Amino acid sequence: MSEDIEKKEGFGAEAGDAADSGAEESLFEAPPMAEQERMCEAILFASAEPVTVKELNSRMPHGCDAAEALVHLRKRYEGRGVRVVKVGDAWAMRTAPDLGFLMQKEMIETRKLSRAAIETLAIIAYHQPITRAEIEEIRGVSVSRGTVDQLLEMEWIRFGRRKMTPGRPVTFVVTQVFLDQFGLENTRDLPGLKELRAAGLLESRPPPGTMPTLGDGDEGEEESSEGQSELFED
Amino acid sequence: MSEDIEKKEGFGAEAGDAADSGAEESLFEAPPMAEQERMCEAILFASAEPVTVKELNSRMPHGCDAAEALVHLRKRYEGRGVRVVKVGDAWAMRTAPDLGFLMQKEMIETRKLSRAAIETLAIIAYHQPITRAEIEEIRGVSVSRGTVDQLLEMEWIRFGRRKMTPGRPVTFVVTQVFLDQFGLENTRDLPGLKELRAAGLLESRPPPGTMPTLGDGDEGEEESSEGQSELFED
Amino acid sequence: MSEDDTESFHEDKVAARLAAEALIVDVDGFEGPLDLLLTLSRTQKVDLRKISILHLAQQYLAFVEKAKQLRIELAADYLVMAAWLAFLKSRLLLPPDPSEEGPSGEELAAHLAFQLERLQAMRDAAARLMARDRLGRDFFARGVPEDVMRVRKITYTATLLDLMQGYARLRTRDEFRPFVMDRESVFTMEEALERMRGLIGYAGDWTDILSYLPTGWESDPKKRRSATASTFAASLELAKEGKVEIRQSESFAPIELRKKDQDHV
Repeated sequence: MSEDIEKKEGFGAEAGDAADSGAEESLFEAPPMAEQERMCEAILFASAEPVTVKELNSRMPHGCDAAEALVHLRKRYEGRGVRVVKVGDAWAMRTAPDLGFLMQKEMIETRKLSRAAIETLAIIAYHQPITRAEIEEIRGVSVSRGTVDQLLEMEWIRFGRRKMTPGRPVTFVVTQVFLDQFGLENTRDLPGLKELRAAGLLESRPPPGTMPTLGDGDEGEEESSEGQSELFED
Repeated sequence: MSEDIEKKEGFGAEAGDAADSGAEESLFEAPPMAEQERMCEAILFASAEPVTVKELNSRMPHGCDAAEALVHLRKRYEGRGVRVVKVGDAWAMRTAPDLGFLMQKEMIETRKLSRAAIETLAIIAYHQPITRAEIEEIRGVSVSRGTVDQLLEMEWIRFGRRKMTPGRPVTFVVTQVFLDQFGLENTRDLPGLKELRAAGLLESRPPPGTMPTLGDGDEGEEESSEGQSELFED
Repeated sequence: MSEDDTESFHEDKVAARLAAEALIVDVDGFEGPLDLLLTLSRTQKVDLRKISILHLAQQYLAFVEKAKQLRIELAADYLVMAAWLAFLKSRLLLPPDPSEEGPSGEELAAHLAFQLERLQAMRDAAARLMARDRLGRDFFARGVPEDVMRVRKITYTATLLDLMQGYARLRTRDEFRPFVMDRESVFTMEEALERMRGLIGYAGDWTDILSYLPTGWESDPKKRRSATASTFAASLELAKEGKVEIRQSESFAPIELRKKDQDHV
């Protein structure tokens, strides 16, 4: 434990809080921008997962401006075989998609998603934050527990804030892993989002009067095939 | 379903089989060198292991010259945060060795200095230069090695001159880091006992009878066990 | 079952029926009634916005009817939807009854059309999403990520106040002396000497040395013993120095002392 202690105790402690206190800036000069760019390059290169600007800054010497270095770095890698991409509020290096054909060896056998899972994922991505009931309303069928679990497990979705409606239902939102998976900078870049919004297809429209509430059987599989035909008299 | 893949699968497959069939050379012109460089770059980046020139050639489209592309690529990365290196007879990309320090993530945890350390530090500040034996006399307990080491590592104290008494014991003095930390110009600025009393700091003395246990028990068992070992060590 | 009989109905219904039959074999393949409706609506071969909900309702009801004939058990969802569509159909066919409350048939139909369009839109969006370049398929992350060493750095803090309190605590706690002999009930000879030197000048005649015990030390036996011993030792010391005389009348009798008169030497 004791060997973890850095020499500049006080300094280290302050670095976090007082990231831009002028007093310290004068004490420790930040490395030149070219050097900062190299540092960002090394960190992003070494990491399989996207790294936030905040983390970059915390790992780089005091006074560095990762955000600016990233701008330079991104430009430097334009058109290269590897690119610097933004994923949510984090950054990563990824091979250029047009070279995917070279990578059969690295190809990851992706888990085949069920149609229900794919649809549910898309609905969450385009409507987030969205409750399970709202997903069911759109799909017209109850969402099986397994579908949501699978998406949660893959870390493509996560729980969002509870909705301020009766019962305070939990919502789902997509994650950074999702953005990374589909090469999206953020959810605003979802394909066709603008058109869908313009067409009014992303607004929640309450059903007029007596529509049957579809898929309100909220647990278990949709195919609860208890012969309930006697309920039906037409 | 919709994620059915590999637009360029056929192409990739061909590249493998027909790696050295002379007949096709005329049919497929090798990509420009810049493009070959990109390809090497992407493969080296994504590959889990170093890749030989032979394998590069077999993965790249027919007619490519990976060896030459590597020369260009290596040059391109000179001085960057990432380097192209030869590992045995294979090639790989690695972060620049001088940036190894970035591959650490520091988790800063702030802890209150232990009572033993505070007292020792206070004694040194008020009585410097002072030997360990003298500190022990004032504290009434032996000073554990860890406590002194910690203060030394924090650079709040350092060794002073040896005392001209039998055994020539080493002394401790406080440092500039200490003075900065506590906002003091020099140790003469430390308030004396009278001032401490005037400031009410001596009034906080607990009633006799609550004190006799070592370590006072007010800082968890760590401190008290430390106190024990201090007692029985020397 | 598609080679099943085709009783001649109205021409336009034949295709629908065929489609419905094809669907029925695959009823498990549907993601609920809305999905089925969406599939049925494709047989109309029009833009979803122009779809005839009335026609769609009829198609759906025919489907359910057929399923019943084939003794295929449909999940409750499908039957609820069938009931609702039958209701919708009647609303759409009958002239609106002004006395009736609630939304009109057209409003209900419009909402159903919206739902179908929205579901279709989400399916299309899902397809586009899945068609995107994907991590691990089209683009790749670093093959050998370097482990980021997690270094736990502990910084210790203390304030000047902590420091001074610590010091003050030390300088004022006499009782915190674990392995030093408890001096609280020890009256040293030095102390006794000092005390007696100050006092003997005032003592004229023989005085019991016990009267030289410091105040507060007479009652506690431990203190009394210590003070007596040190006072006695100090007395001997003073006698040796020639400053006092000591006498004792018999064994265990009080020891008395007086200042040595310089004249008597």
